[in-house]
Amino acid sequence: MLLQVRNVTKRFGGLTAVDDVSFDVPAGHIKAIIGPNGAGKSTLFHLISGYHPATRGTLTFEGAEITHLPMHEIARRGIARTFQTTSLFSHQTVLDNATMGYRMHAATNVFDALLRTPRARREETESREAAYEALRFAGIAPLANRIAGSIPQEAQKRLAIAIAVAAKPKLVLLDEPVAGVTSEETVEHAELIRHMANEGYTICLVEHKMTLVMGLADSIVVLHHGKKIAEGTPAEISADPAVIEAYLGAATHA
Amino acid sequence: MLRKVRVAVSSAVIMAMASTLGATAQTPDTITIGYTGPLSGGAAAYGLDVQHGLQMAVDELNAAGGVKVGGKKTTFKLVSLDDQYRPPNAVANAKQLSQQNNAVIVFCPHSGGILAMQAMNEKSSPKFLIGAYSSEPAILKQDNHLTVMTPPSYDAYFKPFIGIEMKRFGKKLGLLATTSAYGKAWADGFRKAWEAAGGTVTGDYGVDYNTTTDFSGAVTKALNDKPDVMLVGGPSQPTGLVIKSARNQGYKGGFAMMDQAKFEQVEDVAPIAQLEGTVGIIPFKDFGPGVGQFIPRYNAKFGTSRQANAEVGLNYETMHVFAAAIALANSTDPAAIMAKVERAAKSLPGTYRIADINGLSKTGHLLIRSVAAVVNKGKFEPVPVPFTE
Amino acid sequence: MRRVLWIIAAAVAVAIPFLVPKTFYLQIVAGAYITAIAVYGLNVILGYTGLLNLGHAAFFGIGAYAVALLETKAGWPFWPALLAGCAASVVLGAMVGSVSLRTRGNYFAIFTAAVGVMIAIVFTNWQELTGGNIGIVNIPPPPSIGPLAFDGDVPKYYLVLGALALTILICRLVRHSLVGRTFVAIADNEDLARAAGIDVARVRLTAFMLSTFLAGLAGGMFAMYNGNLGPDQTGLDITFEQLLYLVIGGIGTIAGPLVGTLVLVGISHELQGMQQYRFLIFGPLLVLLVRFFPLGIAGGFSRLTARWAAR
Amino acid sequence: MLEIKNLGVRYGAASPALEGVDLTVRPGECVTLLGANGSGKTSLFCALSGLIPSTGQIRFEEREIGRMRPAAIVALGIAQCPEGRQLFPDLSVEKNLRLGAYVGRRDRRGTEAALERVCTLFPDVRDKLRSPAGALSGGQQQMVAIGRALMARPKLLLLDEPSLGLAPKLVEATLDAVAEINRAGTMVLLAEQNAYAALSIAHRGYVLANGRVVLEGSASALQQNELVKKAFIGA
Amino acid sequence: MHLFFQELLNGLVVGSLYALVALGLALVYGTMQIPNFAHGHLYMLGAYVAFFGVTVAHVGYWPAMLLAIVVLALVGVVLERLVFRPLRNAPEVNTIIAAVGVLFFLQTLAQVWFGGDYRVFPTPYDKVVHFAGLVATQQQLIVIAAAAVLMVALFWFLKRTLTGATIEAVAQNRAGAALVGIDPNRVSMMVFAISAGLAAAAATLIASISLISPSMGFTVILKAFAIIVLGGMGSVPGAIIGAYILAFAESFGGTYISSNYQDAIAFGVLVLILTFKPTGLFAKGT
Repeated sequence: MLLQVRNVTKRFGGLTAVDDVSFDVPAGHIKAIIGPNGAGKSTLFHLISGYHPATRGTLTFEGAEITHLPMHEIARRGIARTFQTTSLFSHQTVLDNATMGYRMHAATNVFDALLRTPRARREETESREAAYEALRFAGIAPLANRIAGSIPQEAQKRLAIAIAVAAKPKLVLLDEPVAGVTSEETVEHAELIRHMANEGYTICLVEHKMTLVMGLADSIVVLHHGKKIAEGTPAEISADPAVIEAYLGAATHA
Repeated sequence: MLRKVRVAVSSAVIMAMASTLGATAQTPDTITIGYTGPLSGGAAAYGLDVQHGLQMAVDELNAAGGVKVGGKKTTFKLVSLDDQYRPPNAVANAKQLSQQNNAVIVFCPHSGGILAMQAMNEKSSPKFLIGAYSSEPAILKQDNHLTVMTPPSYDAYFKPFIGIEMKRFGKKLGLLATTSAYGKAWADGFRKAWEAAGGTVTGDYGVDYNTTTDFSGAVTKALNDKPDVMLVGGPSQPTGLVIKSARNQGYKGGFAMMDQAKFEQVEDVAPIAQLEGTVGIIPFKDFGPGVGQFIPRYNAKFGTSRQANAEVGLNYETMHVFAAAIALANSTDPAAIMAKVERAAKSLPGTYRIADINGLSKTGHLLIRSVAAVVNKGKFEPVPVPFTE
Repeated sequence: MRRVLWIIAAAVAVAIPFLVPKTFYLQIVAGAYITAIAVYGLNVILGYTGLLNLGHAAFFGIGAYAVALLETKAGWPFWPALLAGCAASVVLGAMVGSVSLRTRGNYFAIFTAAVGVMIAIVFTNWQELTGGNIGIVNIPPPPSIGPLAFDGDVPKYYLVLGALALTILICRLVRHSLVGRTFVAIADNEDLARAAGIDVARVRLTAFMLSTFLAGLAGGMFAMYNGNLGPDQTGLDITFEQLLYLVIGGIGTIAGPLVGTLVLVGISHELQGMQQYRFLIFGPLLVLLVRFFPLGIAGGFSRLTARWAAR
Repeated sequence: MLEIKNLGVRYGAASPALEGVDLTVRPGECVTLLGANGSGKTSLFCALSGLIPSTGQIRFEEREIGRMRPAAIVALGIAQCPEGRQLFPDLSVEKNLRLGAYVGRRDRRGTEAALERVCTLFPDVRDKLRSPAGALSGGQQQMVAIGRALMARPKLLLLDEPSLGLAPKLVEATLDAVAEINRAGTMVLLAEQNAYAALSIAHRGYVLANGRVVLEGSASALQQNELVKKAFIGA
Repeated sequence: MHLFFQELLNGLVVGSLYALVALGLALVYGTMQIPNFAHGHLYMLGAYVAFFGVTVAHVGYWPAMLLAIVVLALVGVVLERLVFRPLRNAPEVNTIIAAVGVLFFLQTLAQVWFGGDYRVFPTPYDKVVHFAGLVATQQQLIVIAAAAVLMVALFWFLKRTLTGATIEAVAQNRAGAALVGIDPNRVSMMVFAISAGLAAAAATLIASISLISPSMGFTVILKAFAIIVLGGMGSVPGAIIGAYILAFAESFGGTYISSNYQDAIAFGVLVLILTFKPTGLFAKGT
């Protein structure tokens, strides 16, 4: 099992955003986490990636506990993530963005930079190649020299994925990868995510667009008010009465 | 491409700066007197006083037709540069004044700048005379033969001050001077002299007069040890506040006041009644023979909004000494002028004698007779201060 | 093309002692170079990582006092003293940085301002060591290396120019390296940098130490060049002045610190008679710049030239 | 009556958040706005309240309000209970409510009456008047937020996802309260994810997707619509 | 023991001054997150306005204070409108840089207009009062009392009036405030007016026991920052408590430790606090 989430709880003041959630993500899997707004999906991602510390529970990645590690350490273990509102180094070039994704694999320090050591030169080349590879993977290599903040919204979303891919992670957390994207583009994005899975990345995604989720996910976890209310294949989930009620409300007329 | 513009800009600036070089060539019939001092920033008032004194002397000399050098009537020109009280700026200014304006003498009214200028003047050329307005003894110890220091060394005051205060009020001294370098040096010297005269010191309660808002705290602490005499001093007005605060808190003893504080300004804050028993340098109007005529001339030129004081007067006097020395030397060579300063000082006409001068010490100190005063029954009584060296 | 223009600028700088017969002018330019080195240091922390270190001048002071004291009191020659001065500044930078970098934004600025003022108070009050307000005078020049003597305005000018060139080289190399790109990336988006496995605290500390290194270098050169030193070079107002040069020259650019310093020192010198009044212009200018022209001269020109190039 | 024609909103260079939106709320109506996250509901509300600039026409009671400042729009009678509540957490509940009546502050008696009405509508709020708003539970804060909007005595009430983060029982209670407010004569524009619950109290509804209106109709028609079903549960 | 109480009284005077200056800084920071480095210079300007009110216009002490408050309130409004409002959405650092620009300008303006001399502010309340073995001048007692009155008045305004509540509303949630019909820009101007007015009042009060000079702002501003960090950036009661704590620390530190490093105490306290609590004391959790 690549990632194990066990009894994870997060409280902010009086509010319990994530309440005793457990699930597993096997290697090579696409796992979707769905639920209405405010259900705690993004918070769950924040816990896995170390952005927030969990109040209770444990997170295990490749058999090692990562619950209390700082965010950058978790990333170094092989968990990459994107953010809900597309988060980029928006004043840097697209290429530099992707380079930063690979940055943790390079050990270059100030002295290497000043003395132009062989290591600095080698890593410079490596980073550049890794970055280009990630950009090609995401289909935005032609934009490499543009400033990230100035490229189209859809390309920015691809760049966010490219940064994650450049980190050469084992697990990628995608937080609403297609929010605010038109339906045609959504289809293309679904292909990109599928491509990632085919390349061997394990994926965990939070998404609202059901068409995308149902088409992609191997299995789905449904959160509601911070609690896991269902888990299963897309077919199982769409037939689950608890899920339908959570989404459509108590007055189910349909 | 973008670098091109950047570089173009920087080189344009360099060129612009370079082009100013040739702009001012010296006209042979004027002698430039340089001045670098604080003309902006917190000490600007002080710097302007010095400048006014020099300007007044220069204008008077020119009005009288200047001096004769090499058989030719020569006038003076004062060029002032701001150094914001910073020694490195003073050195840069001195270099500029000497190299660009061909200044023969450069005046500077702060010890840091003077010491730095002395070091620089040893090495660079052309050489110039330094008109040092500071009572820092270290200036005289540099063995620099082109420095003329004007104000009396502060240690000259120790003996007369201690004599008066110890006799009148008692042997216990509290130190409440400002914590500037000058203030600390003063307090240290005074403490040693006091102890040598058989007194005791209750403690050091010094605070920074420039940044302290309310002196009550420091005064309370000092008074708690019941001193008979307190050493106070720093800028005049804060010194007044310290005295006033001590009197308000019931202090009946005496004050020895550092020479940085001037009675006429201290009086703006602390009325004469509160100054009873205070010894300090005499108010400017009683300085010496020339003051009586000087003050009306000064007021006519610069107005009455700023009173003439020791800074104005002594720099005025020093400038006249230098002018006379130039005439005697019949040259603008700094060493030649320096050789005549002593004679010039001794023969200075009474109208220019703000304070009495008795010549020049070997170390370059003008032997100006400073006069102290003690407030006795609401009146300033002169106290003679011996010449130092 | 760019390289050619830098070479031209360097050639002009090298030629200045031959173009100008009087050394006071060299002193002004060299003074500007020294300030520019410190401003480059400020640029590393503010321009690259977006943190305003208001105690910057205090680190300049650490470097300067270390050199001055080691030379005058311990009898060290200049070169080891300079190395020690830079090291002292970096070590103190590491100490202050490891604590202050836990704060952000305004807190960081206020924290560093307080540290800076405290250091300046120590310089002023520890008279036995620092000479108080008078400071330290008669700091000896660097010893000769073979026939090369450094006791004179022209050789000293070249030393300072060398230090400036080294500084610009350091900034260029670092800025374009992976390290420098990480600095700006963190300033741009801290959370994403963390998510990419970057140890943000460590990288920030690196930038802070590099910044204080340059401040220390500038301080050491200052002590050497002027031969005297006082606490008034280390106060908050000096940091403010350096900030002014940086903002006008262009925050975050390679040419900005030099251009801003030269332009303002040049203007200040040309306006000698207006010394008192110049901040009546510079103050509002600063406000207008951050509002309308936050990239300063260098940034503004690079934007303009980019527009020309796009045509 | 609120009439929106060809409304557009754009943040920077990105693709528009809203484009060509037409929408009306007639007197006495409760209209619901459905759509997934990021479909443009909140942008629409912000544009209506004047918090963000927009293109096109927004007319309220025959007046163009598209360029007005937020304060002027509130004064005209459009109050919003925004997403995320936007309460003043350290101020007491009472002060939060009284600030809701800021535009009508000269009418003291009206303010007192409005306060009384809010307390009657939400009895829980009356017990908490002295507590800081931030110390209340999510449901109670939602009540305060709606109450604060009502304090302005609006003619049109904008509610942006009032059920967000509330327990199912509270969702029902909240929507019941909205229905009651609407029955008392206030026009309501309600954004909801909880589609069926919202449609059960609304007269009409619009469905937004990617910043455009993709569907509109009566509440009952929308309840039966397959597209709505699909959009929300992907079935 | 007498020493202790006398120093307590002295600390109270200085604390009252610090409190009034820090309050204005805290109010502006709390409402708009602007660290106004020029605040000390507004205080300095206020002292000069009052000084000229008394010595040139001969309007008397209290009217001069009122004049200073009004003039500085206007200056505050102008600053908000011309300098700080346009930078609302700019990076925090830009706001500091702009404040430094204002500081440069005001400092130079004062020097050029008023000269660098110390000015002595005439006070009508120069008598010495003795009670319980303690000594104070009337003016010192007035500083303590007037500061207390002003603080109570400000508290009453913030807590008991609807207009005051709008300030807290804007501080806590600017968007929420706009949604209830409050104009946040007008509130910002009002806050700057109050902040500068308080500084002017503080300056007039203290000027008559101290001296006036163009550099008086510089010495007080960093202490004021130390105070508001101590009190939790932007908290009004925190600023008041912080001011008295710092004043007593200085007063007793100067008395029982060393007066030479008295000025360093404030900054030492500030550095210590931020070392152990990087977001300041009493900071709200995020």
